[in-house]
Amino acid sequence: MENKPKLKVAAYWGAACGGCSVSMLDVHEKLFDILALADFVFWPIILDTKYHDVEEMPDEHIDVTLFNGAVRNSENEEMAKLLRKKSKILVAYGSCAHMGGIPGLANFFSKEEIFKRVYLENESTFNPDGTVPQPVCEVPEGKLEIPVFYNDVLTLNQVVDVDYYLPGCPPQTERFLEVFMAIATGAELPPKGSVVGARDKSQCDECERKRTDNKLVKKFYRPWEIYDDGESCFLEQGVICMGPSTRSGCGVRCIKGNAPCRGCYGPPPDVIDPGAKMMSAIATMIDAKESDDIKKIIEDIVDPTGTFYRFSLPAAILRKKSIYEEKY
Amino acid sequence: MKERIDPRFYVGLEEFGIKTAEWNECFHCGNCTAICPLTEKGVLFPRKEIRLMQMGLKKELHACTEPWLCYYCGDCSKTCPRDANPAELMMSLRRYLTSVYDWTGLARKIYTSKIWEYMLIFMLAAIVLVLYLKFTFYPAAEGQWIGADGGVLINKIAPWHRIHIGDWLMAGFLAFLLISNIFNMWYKVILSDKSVKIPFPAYITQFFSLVWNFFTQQKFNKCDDSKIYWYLHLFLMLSYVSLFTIIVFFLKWFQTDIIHPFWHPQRLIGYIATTGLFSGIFYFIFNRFNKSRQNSKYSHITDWTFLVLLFLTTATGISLHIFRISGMPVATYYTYVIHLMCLVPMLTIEVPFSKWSHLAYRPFAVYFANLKKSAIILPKRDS
Amino acid sequence: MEDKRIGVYICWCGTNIALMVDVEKVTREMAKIPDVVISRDYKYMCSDPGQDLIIKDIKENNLTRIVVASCSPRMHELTFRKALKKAGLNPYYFEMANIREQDSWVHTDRHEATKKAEALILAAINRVRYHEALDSRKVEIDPATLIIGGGITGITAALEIAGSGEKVYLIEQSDKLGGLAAGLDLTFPYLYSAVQMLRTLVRKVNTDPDIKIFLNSQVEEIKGYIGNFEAQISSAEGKETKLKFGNIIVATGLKTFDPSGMENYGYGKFPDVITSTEFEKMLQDGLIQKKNGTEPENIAIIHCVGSRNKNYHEYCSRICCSTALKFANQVRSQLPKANIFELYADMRAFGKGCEEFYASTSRKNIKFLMFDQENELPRVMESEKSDRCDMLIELNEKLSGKAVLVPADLIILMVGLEARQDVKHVAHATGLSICGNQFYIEKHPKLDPVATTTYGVFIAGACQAPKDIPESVSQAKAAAARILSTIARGSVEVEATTSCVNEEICCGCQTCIRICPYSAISFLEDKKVSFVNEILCKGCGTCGSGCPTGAIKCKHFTDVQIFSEIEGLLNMSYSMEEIKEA
Amino acid sequence: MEYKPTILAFLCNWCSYTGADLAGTSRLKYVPNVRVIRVMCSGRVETTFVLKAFREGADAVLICGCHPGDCHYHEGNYKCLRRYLLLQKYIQQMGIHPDRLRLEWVSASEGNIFARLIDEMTETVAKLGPCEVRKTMETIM
Repeated sequence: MENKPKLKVAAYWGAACGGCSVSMLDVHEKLFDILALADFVFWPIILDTKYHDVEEMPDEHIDVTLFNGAVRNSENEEMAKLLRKKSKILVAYGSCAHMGGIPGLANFFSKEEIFKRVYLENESTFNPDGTVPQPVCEVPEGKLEIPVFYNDVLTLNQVVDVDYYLPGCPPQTERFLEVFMAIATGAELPPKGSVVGARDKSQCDECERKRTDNKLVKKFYRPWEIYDDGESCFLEQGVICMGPSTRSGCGVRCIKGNAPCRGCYGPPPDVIDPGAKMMSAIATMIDAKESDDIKKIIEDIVDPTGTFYRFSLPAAILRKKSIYEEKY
Repeated sequence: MKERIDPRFYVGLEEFGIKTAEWNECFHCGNCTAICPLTEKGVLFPRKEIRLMQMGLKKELHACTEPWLCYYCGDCSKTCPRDANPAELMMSLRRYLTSVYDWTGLARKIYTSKIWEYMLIFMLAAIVLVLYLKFTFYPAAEGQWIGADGGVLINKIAPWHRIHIGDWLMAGFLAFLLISNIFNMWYKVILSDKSVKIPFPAYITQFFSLVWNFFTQQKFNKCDDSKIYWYLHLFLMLSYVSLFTIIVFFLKWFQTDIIHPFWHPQRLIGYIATTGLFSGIFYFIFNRFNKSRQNSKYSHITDWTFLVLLFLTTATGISLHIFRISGMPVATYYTYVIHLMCLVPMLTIEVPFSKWSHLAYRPFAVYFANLKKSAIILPKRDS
Repeated sequence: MEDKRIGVYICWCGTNIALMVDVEKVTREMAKIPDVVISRDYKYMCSDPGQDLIIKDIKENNLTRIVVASCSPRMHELTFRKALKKAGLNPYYFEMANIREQDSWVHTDRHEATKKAEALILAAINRVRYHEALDSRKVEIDPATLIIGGGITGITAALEIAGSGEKVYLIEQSDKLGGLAAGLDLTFPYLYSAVQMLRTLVRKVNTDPDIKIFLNSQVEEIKGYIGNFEAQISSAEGKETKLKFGNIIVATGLKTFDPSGMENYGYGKFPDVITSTEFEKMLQDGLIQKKNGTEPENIAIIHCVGSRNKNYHEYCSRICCSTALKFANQVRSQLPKANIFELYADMRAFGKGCEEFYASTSRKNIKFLMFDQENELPRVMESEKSDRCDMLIELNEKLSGKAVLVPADLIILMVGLEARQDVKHVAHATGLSICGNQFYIEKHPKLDPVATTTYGVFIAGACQAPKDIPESVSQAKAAAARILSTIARGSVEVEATTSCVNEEICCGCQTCIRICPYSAISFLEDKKVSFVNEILCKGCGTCGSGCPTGAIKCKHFTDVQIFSEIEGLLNMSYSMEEIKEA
Repeated sequence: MEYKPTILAFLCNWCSYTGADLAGTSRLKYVPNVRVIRVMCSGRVETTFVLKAFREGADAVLICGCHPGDCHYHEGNYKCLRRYLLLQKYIQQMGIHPDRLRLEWVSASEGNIFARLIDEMTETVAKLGPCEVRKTMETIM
């Protein structure tokens, strides 16, 4: 046991909020168990290792890399590629790396639109000369380079080959631990490409709310529009809940907190596009036959994309808004 | 005003040769119209007439000129898939229309009853006989009846001016009837047809067609397969017309005591005309007997009467001539009266009331048809 | 997964396909597609030699998937599945590309049509890769039969089936058997008495122990599937009966058209304008007379009332012309002096003895007057005293082109046939489809006229389209024969393309349960998952697209199968785009 | 060469597919731009299929089912209608022109209607020009 070499672990974040890192740090005292089994060779938010240190590592030097966050700019991509090269196992950690996550909703807009909004139109920004970031700019001191901001938000597996996906926004610390321990203790690993730290069955399986087969909806509500009775199925109350097409594993946290599931844990196996699946299902629940009545009911689904693709837009079949938007 | 359908219209028309069993079979495939060499835009017979018969549209039928434009080549009857025999219907319609035009009503009587026809013939013959006996002289033994050239002095027996008076009376009578009937025809064909309005000038411009068709009957020519029929018909017609005019207007020149040399026009014309008549008559009789031609398959009684009378007239006419030049006064005397007893009924019955009238109605029909064509067609349906 | 060895067979269908699609070229192209082992073209794939060709290839080159590009799968899918079965291959390892009905017959540009054929076939190849072996299930047949409609068709069918000792339930909505035929006096063209004919039949039905008759009753709803139907019959007195049976014959017939809507005929306005049905009644009572009891002098019979007219029904009701001729005959023999007019649009005296009937009738001084459906229809008007008749009919006579007046004292409207009001109800209860004219759709207009697309449900008689008595009777007997044969066999095979639930995935959200129109899906409380009763399932697949977890699989129409089809169709069309750009 | 759009059509087996076959058997002519996928019921047509079709480069997607009330499976077509209306809202959000997705009722007897529908739809889509979804998805930067 003693002479067994420690696991070399790296963690990195791309376009992320930091929640994932926090979810890892939430292990609390379990940290000791981890450190007993593993050395962190690269983890920018807690270690002062530099990119070039990674570059200098031999290929496949790292045993496991936990990559969280989506790929948004050249730096993210570069690092993803680098870490892929240097690691035996690359895990897409959290919704952003898995399906694009919240940042993925930026795929609604082109780079130009985003810059315009953020640097020029933003009410709290004072930018009289209308400066926008340039990849390269000359300053008296010399040439400054910053990463190139891409037009799209990409999932990790859209730029590099990914071994496992650990879904969640953020992944539940327990799930992280389970997975980590499994890898560390050299337990038998599932086939490459599988989702770990989540169950095949979706939320409802764990959900304790009362369900009937009566899923006919006359009006859709957004969570704050109704008094949730706290016990009957959200869908049956007319609140869109992504639970049915979202893996369980989080311990139905949101629902337990009386908020409908938003789908951060991603689709069950065989579902290519959870948003579409859910749309399909929700539509069949509409309790009307005349187009106009149906339209009226649908009006209450204010933002279909935001609702059904909150965490998965970049991974969806239509992973972004058509850049050649059609006027009508 | 829309005409009302009369399902009983056909009743009593059988006598004219209108065979219901035949035309009723027609289901309007239109073969007859297609095959007819005379069909042209606006003149779509015989299907039209059949339909009018079937529907019993009397007025419409009376306004038809088509029957007169048909010369009975019989192609329609040959091609008819239902044996509706359109050609014969057209023939019968001509008889019917003749009776329609005739205001005296005699024509209908003559066509529909033999008794009437023969009665009239004999009555007229009788009148002629009486008048003849009264105004002519029997060549008795005493007195000179033979001329220097050995010919009978015919004007001593039946003086030409006396005969002439008879001629004129008859001719006048015929002319009056015929013309009044033609007016009647005009009324029925042109006036009562509200759908057309004839501009007056047309009457003049179209007049030529009347004359032209009277003499040439070129339409007739168009439809016959064997030319011979048309030639003979024309020959007969011309001979008849020439003799008629000579007798009615130039009897003095025609009925002479001296015998002219053979080449003298008086004799020559006589002979040619006689040949014309004979050849025609024999040809027609022959046809009606062996029914080889479509148009002679079915013979109405009046067709025969006409031919027989015409034959007798011609025969007596020529024999009268022979007896005269060979100087046989008594024979001449009797032949002459028989000749008149055939001629007068023949003309009086046939010309205004019966078959012979077609010599007037046909060209007039063409005339009227042309008028209608030249007329502005007003909207057919009155709404 | 076993390796896919695909055989592609492209049919010429004589010249039907080959004329517009370059079959040889397509065959060559398809041979290049990966996994395609054999690509052949043949004059008539559906012919026996054509099928043998496939069977031979399967055996010799152990093909595992077959694609046939020919006519519509609705035409021959079963034929070829049988062939696969013969060859010992699962019949569902087969896919068909419709390059006739939806390609060669509808396009005029050979290049385009060929390209389309390629796309369709490629899609089929893509799809067939993902096909799974399915086994069609056998179901036992309940020997009883339900017959809806107690008209001459229903009666005949009932007698036929009961004749061979099987049970029959005969449902009639009205209070007596006989249907429309019961309203007839004589029948064309031989003028037999319909009344007598029916009386004997009805007596037989009433006395037959195997036939249970429900009068004043109708079918509420039918549950189940071929061999095992179950229905709720409710009578006028509100009596409810539950019946179990294995097959259904729908013989609901048609009803006569109501001319009140056609103001030009003044039905309802003039007392002596009556429908053919009313006139039949008059004839049954044996006296032709006007409302005021006097004898009509002019009788007009107007054809095609509500038939063959864009504003009413475009189809021909088929029985009216001959019936009208029959009327003319009957009137003529009762009133020798009467004027009889037949106002017709087209004389359609088809069928044995009918043309002769028309000919003989036309010789009885009956006036046949033609009107034009496109132009104004005949119009019935009041008449003047001077007209010496009660009414006048204004008519644009087509054959003469003249506008004329027809005198009339009694006018008979030959009303056409049209669907009954409850046609939709019955269609829903029995799962039949209705065509534009509201007639039930048969399985195949020529090759299978009494079967329908719903197993175990047959249609016979006028409910399929207007028919005269002989036609209805022969259909009744045909349907009966079909049913007797299945009863004799004792069981039938039914489609295997149903839905099923993957219990590993199903989360028990129960969304699917209400979606199923046949309540084939139930919720297993113990396992907390949904369950599909594949016997009840008719395989529409709506549950599959309603399932948010992807747990429900619609056999033979799985997501991946359809995805691969989409890719096939579009990638081909994309390469076409590139061809154009080049 | 003028632009020819590609229309992907999902037809229900009982009404619309039969109708399309009828167009064939009655030898009606229409433009060859349509590619047909047969499903048993329009109710089977899932949002995923439609999106996939656009993703794979369809210029337009047509869904045909039995007329309301005539569905062979009672109500599948209503379910389809609901999905279609929700989809319309979604694809518009994703920058796809609403005319590129259509739901039409075509009965088994409406071969002529089907033929006319294809011609007319091809015309409207051709006016819109090629659908750029596929290209959009393929370009990263």
